[in-house]
Amino acid sequence: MPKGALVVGGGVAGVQSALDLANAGFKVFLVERGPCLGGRTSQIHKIFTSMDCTG
Amino acid sequence: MNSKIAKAIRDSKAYLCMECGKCTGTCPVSRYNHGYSPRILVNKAIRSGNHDLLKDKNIWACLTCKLCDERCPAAIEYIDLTLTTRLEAKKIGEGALCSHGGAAQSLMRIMTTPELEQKRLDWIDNDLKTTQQGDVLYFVGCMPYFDILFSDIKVNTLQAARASVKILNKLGITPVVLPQERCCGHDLLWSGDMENFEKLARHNIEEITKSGAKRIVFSCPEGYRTFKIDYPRYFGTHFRVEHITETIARAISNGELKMKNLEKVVTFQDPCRLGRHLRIYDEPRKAITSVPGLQLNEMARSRQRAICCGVSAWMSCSTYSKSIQRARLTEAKETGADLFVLSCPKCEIHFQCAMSDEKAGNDTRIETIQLVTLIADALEDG
Amino acid sequence: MDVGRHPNIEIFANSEVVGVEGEAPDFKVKVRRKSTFVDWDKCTGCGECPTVCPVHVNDEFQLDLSKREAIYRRYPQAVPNKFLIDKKGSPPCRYSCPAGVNAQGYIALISQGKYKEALELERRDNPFPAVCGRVCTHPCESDCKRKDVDEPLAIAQLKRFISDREPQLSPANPALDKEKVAVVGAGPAGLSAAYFLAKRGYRPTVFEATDHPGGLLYWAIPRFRLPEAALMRDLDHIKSWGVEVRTGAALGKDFGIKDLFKQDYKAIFLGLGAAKEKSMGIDGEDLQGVVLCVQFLNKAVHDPQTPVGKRVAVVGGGNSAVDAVRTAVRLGAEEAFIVYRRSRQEMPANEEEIVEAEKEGVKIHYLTNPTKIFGKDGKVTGMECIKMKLGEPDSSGRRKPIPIEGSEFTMNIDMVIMAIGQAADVSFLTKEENFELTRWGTFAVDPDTLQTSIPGIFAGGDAVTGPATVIEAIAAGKEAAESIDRYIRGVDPKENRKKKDDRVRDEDIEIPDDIQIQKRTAMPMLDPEKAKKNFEEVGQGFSDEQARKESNRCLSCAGCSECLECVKVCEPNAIVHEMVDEYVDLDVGSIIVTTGVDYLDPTEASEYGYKRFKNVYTSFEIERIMSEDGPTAGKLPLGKELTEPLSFAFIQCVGSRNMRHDINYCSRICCMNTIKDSLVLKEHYPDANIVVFYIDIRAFGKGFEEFYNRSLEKGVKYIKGKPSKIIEDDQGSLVIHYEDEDGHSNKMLFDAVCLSSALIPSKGCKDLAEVLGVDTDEDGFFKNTEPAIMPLESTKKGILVCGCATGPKDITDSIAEASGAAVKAACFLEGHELPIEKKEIEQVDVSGPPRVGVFVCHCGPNISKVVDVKAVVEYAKTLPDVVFAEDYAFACSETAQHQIQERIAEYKLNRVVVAACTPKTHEISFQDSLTAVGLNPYLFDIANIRNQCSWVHQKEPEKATEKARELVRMSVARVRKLGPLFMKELSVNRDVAIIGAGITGLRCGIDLLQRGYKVKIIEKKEVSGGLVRHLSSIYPSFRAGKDIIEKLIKEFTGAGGELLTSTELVDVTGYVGNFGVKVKRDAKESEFTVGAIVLATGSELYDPAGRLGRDRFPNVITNMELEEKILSGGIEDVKSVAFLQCIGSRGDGNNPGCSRYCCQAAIKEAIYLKERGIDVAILNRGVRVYSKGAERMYRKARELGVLFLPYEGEPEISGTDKAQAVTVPSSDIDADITIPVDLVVLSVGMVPAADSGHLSEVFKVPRGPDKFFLERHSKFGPVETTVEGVFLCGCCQFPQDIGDSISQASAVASKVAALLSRDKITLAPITSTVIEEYCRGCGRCAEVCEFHAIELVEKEKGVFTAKVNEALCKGCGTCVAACPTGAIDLRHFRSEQIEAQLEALFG
Amino acid sequence: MRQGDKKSGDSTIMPNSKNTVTQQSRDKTTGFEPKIVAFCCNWCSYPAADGAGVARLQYPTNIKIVRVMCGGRVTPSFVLKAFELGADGVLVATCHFEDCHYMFGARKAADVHKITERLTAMLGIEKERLKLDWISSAEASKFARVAKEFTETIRKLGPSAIKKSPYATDEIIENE
Repeated sequence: MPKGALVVGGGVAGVQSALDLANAGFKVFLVERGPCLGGRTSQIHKIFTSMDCTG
Repeated sequence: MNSKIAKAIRDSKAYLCMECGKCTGTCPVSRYNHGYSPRILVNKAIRSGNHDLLKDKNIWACLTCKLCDERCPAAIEYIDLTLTTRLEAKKIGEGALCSHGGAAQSLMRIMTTPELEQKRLDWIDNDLKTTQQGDVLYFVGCMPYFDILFSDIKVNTLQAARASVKILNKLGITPVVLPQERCCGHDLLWSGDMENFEKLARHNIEEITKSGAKRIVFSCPEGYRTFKIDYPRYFGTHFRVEHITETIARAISNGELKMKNLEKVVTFQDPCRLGRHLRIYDEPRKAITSVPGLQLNEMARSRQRAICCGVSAWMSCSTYSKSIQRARLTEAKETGADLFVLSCPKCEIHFQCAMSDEKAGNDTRIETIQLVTLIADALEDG
Repeated sequence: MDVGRHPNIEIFANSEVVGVEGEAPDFKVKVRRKSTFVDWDKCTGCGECPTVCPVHVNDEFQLDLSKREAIYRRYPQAVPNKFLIDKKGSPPCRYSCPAGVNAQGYIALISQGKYKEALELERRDNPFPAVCGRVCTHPCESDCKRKDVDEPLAIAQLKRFISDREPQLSPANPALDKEKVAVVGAGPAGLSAAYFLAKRGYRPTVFEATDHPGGLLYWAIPRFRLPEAALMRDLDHIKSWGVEVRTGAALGKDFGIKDLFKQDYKAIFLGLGAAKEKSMGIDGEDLQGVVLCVQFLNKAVHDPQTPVGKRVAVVGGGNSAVDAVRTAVRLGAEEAFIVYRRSRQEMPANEEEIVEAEKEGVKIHYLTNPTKIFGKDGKVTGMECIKMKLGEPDSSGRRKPIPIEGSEFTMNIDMVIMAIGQAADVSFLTKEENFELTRWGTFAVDPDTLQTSIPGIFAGGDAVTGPATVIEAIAAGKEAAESIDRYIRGVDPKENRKKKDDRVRDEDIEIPDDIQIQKRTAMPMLDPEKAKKNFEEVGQGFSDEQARKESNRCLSCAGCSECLECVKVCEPNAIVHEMVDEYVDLDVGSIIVTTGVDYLDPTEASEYGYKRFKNVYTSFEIERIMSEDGPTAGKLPLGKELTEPLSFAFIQCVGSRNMRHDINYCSRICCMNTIKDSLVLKEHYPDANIVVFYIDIRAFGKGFEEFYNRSLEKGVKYIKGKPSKIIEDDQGSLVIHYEDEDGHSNKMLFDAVCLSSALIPSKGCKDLAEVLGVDTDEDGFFKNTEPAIMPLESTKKGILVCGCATGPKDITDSIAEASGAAVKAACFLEGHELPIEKKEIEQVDVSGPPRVGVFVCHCGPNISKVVDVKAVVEYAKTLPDVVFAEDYAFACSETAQHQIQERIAEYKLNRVVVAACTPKTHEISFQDSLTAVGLNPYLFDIANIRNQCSWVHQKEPEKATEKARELVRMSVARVRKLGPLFMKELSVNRDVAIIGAGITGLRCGIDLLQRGYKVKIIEKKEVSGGLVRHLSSIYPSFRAGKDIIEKLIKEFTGAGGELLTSTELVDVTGYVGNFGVKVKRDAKESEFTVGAIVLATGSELYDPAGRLGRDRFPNVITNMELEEKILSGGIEDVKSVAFLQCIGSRGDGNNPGCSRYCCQAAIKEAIYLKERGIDVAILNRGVRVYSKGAERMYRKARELGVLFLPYEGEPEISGTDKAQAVTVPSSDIDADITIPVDLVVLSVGMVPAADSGHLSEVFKVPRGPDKFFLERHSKFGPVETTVEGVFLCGCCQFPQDIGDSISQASAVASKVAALLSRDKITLAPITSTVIEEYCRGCGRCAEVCEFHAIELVEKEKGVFTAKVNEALCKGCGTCVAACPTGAIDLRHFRSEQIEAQLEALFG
Repeated sequence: MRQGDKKSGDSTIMPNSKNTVTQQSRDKTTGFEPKIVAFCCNWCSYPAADGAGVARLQYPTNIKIVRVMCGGRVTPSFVLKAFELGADGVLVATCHFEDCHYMFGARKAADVHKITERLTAMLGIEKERLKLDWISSAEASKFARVAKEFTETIRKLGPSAIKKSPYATDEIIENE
């Protein structure tokens, strides 16, 4: 099994680095303490300056 | 053989076709669209007249500009055959690629609705006098809608309408303008939609009779041809109809219109429907030449040899239409005219569209004006 | 969040890293996957389980402001979209019950009115609900957490309630096929053992010496406490499980142990109980009238006329004593009393039984012990007793009674009942078998397995423990059954035997602050006067409402009560309550830490009354409250109607920049967050007056200053000054005390206040750091090697840190850092790319008329509960070209997808319609299963009959079904017009061109070289290094700019990078993967192709020419010139320096934004000058130091005595030939301040580079209103541009400091690596396409296309045709709307396809 | 917010919602059920409609959604086609200007919409029958509200005048 990368933390930063590594063709293990991904950002309703949603 | 097609072949005398190919030679579309040949279509009609004719995409490419009929040694009524073929093809679900997503066709089909409360009279400025009852009716046509649909290429066809009413008022006529006038149905007929054409006709006939009008004046040649030929042919109702240029010509001959001096060189585009369909060539010219100082330089190909403005019935607008338009505009420019006089809203829209492309060179750009507007502006006030 | 579907990413939710060994690039990581109690492979996220879950707990997602069920999904769009249960351990009631009866479970079910299920659950652990409901000593109640609130729950009485209410037997179907087991003694222990053996399929036979089963329950406990009918209900239930009871069969008398084994009973359980009664051994015990308690009760139970004395004394304090005395009263004793040698607390009897007895007139003599009994002619007449006092507690923990000398007294009585306990008497067995006995004469057994000294023989109940409670006996029976089962199966009796989960920790038990006091519901009892006349049952039991009311008092201590209702309702039966944690070992090349932040709980800042006052919130709570899907759906829970406009205050820096909380940093995002919240509040409450109390408004990012101005325009007031305290006045509004701008102490009234609390390292950061072996910095965040130069590397090679783990930052910066970390992590994974398997699949022939298959989904109940799915399937069959239709429970499940694939082959389908959920969730998975069988994935459409039909029309099932039919009709109409589409592939050139050789360009180049890509840097200047080259030092390491640049250049060229200096960019052609770049170097043009382009052109500094005496005074210099002066050592003769901040930024000059770097740079320079004895004053409009370590540097500057003077307006510099003084209107005191200076430094802002306009044309990359390059999306695409394949980083995007630029450089490297890693770029086929014949070449489509994807090609002279570059086309379709002739159309969304849907809908 | 009825059969607490038809759905006066088409853009208003589903926000069944990639794709011909075929109301729902996935799609939709509005007004179609609205993917509640209000507006307006014309279309015999 080829070696992968470990990402600890499934917030917006964790998801982004996992995606970048996966798109570069590597195996990624994404470990998140909570029941799902999103971290703090999923609890945020509007984001400053662009005020769009975090969907 | 489809019975309708068989009858059309007989009526249009298509069986006389000698396959000389003169029609294909003169056809403005074939000149650019080498896949389109009226002769082959006539052969197909004569030989089989069944499915593969109706399914042939080319039947929708014809501009029905009647140039082929004009030149056909066997005097075949080719465009009547085309009309019937399209009517039959529509029944089995065939159709043309309508331009503008079929918005125009949708507009016209919506107008078949009985209780329709259109708000289409806003263009009548207060210095124009119109009425709801009277014996002379001015048929506006779809110009109010066209001006909205084509607002992006700065088209103002309604100017012709205002000019027409101004001229009629000048002649002491207060024309009836129907508030709930429907589209004459020309485009739906020529795209094979008999069902909706009939509905529009019925509504118009009912409205016009209700208004008590005896004589109908048109500024749009397509409406004029439809009322003059198609309504009587299919619905048997006869109104006295005339084109505004005929009214003007008559008024000039009995001295009712005085014109101001206008130092301009112009050339004239004969609309296919006015010219070849209805043989009206001289009246517009009479009107133009009646304006002092106006010099009319005829294009090489004018009167019955005039070339169509490239699209008919909002169908099959293509690269070939563009080439036809570019050629025609260049030809108009070459006459040295500073004004290109048109006498049909469709011509104005198609030519304006061709000229609005940023790639269109200046050799194809010329200022256009509707004939009636030219005359109305030239009228001596008072 | 498409990370959920990415094949290369394996998600471990609900898990944590517990061990890391090894060094980069091979780490061994151990991950603990906490059990979710739901099998996520089966769970489809249908959401049916929470609807039946009776337990409500605090919802952390809503910050405990609202409740959620015990089984939950964090939020509807969660990825992975699965349900789970948090279990906090065993609730106190269950933990303290010897038999582990799940009290919280059945109480929760009672609260839902599900009595039958409650009884079933109870019987899972205790076959005697009727008995225990009445006589159990209920240790659970004494441990019930509700006792800390008001009173414990009536758990036993609730148990009795369900057993009374559900009289009928639950029909057990005993398929007993296993070995025979003998049980001796039909007491609670024996019967319980038999019951649990029968449930396991064994064939138990119970041998009872007496002629009725039940043991003491039948023979000793009086009927007024335990009516026979109730006992019989439990016994009949046990028998219904196939337990055979033989009465009148006494062990040792009628049969022996050996006989049992001979009759091939494989194991024996001895539940002999402890019937032998003890006597006191005092004189006169043998007189007539002295009886033993059990014998007395036994007789009374059967004969209500049993003779009893007039004055009866009962000796003893246990339940039997109280039973005996109350029986005596009922038998007619005029006076009956208890003699007990200890005091009331030590009495083992149930408290409520003692109270009942006293109500029935029984008196109790405490601390009294009989010494002698007198009699006359053989009958009892009196008894001498002695007073006792209590000494130290004896071995049983109860205080030892000591007689008081000389306190004897006599009482005349005519009957004595001895109730001083029983003892086990198993002597008769020891002759036959050598049982090992304890010193109390009971069986010696292994405490865990209850195995006696003889293999195959087990014992439990009073015979082992001596006289104990009923529940302990039942528990023993249960354990024994488990051991017997293991013994017979030959399994090791002790190995992973399910022990009780450990007790819920007290702090985990949620007691709401506003809980109402609600005393325990009293069970109706017979009136004592009437009760003592007969043996009718005293307690009447609860009514339905009483039971429901009482059950609602339960605090659900453990959260999930394992009531198993969810199991019943889960169709794919994914819920596994017995699931345990799992450990997984992974070997990884590198680790990225992105653990994020938590919010400081501002309760410590007690002066603001958080939690004390109702309307004081933290900024994160406001975030949740103001959101539509928040606890209060976007409305402030003020608890009072707003008569006049809302008044709302924000207090900034609560905890941040505060030594007392040792938070020595700025939390960086609260200012912007407050500004955003003020705008959101204005939206919800347009006329609200909002005040923000701040120290410095730090709006330093791109577009932040304009955002701040927007808030000012909306009328939000900003007061500089931090409030001292908040008090709540009597109407409940909050009074804020603060010092206003002109120095007076002032107070203002508000309806609500929001505290912008600091961001602190997330919990568990410390131990994770230990596990990983990396250091954390003084603030507790993960330490990076060098904040400015190497922000992403931790202190250990191979471990990267990014996002808020290294310090608070906003989403844009976190994402940029995340991408940067990804590329650095990738360097450790060289050679470990995953192979992309390619297998050829034979394509289905899709020519010919359409053959449509329609598959309608139930989605469990989600669709079928409202829409009549069968009717929709039948209707689908009638639609034109539909050749097959069928429905599935879960169309997205593996099984269903296989069936669909088979149907495609079977019916030769060439079009598929699935009527189910939203295409957003499963469109891709369905398309993949189509591709797998060779059917083009674009001949497919989803009719959204769940999210847009069944879920939103639940009250109108018929109309919803009608709508579902219409939606299917529309989909079929569309799918018939769809044509096959094919992925286009573009070859990729793997070189990269970087424009600009500043520190950003170099860093990005190095990262890309390390990832194995060839890099060319194009720099127009002769010398590379940009602005950084001229910096004397870079904080916080204070290394000179030049050395850093030189090092980077060496590293770049060393790794094979090409640095083309004084090269000018001429033109760029082509598209992603194939850019043609034309450059000119000293008049020689050359061209090369690259796959991607990176813009790192940096920015220029504002030139304050002609302003502030620049032209008049030589000693008015810019901060750049100061750096050069410091490098060349030209500052000797300077005594005092004044810095002027924000020159050419924040509206000054034409740069609206804040230039972000100048405050920190000025402070660094100020420290440098101050340390050389030069006085420094910094005239500022708010100090905006935000990055890591900057706040500490700011504090150091103040310590050294640097002056920070706020100013407004235009400062005025005066002097003769040299600038000698700076006068500036000060905003604090309304006079002007003049400072003598002999050097003035203007901190100039960053402005867009002059040639950025030209570059914007060349690359067609748009520029924002501030003329800097515009990124694709501020949050989710900060380093990309709208032009595919062109990236940007550094100051050319917006002014930023070196640390941010470096992170962005690495982020770009990561994006480029991701783009170029694949040898082919696949293009989404949904793009526009032109029918050349109909194109008039009018150019309107090209004009309208934002992505420059269409250009006009001159086919012949003057004849133009539009041509779509499918690499750039994003598939929006606006060109189709602009085309007059219909020549251009958007694949998959063609006009005819949309019109077909309209005709289907209305036609 | 969850009114899901009881799944387990035997409890008598909640009647099974299948057989209770609320009064709100059948309009008391004319029993007229408007037919409305909504053009929703794939990135903003379509997910908002999905969000309304996830949050179980109820709205009338009269709205049927046609998915387009971008609001700018909706041309006057689509709207006219819908009215021609008998639609009583047409809703075009695009993104807010700053949310648009294609940067400027929403602005183009607004420009094209002006032309459509003038055409339908001239045709005599009541102005309220055609609505352009801006709904971001997070505004599920706004989508449900707009759906409800728009349906009510159309219900009050009554059926669209544009219906098949009464003239029978028997065979037309040409007379010369």
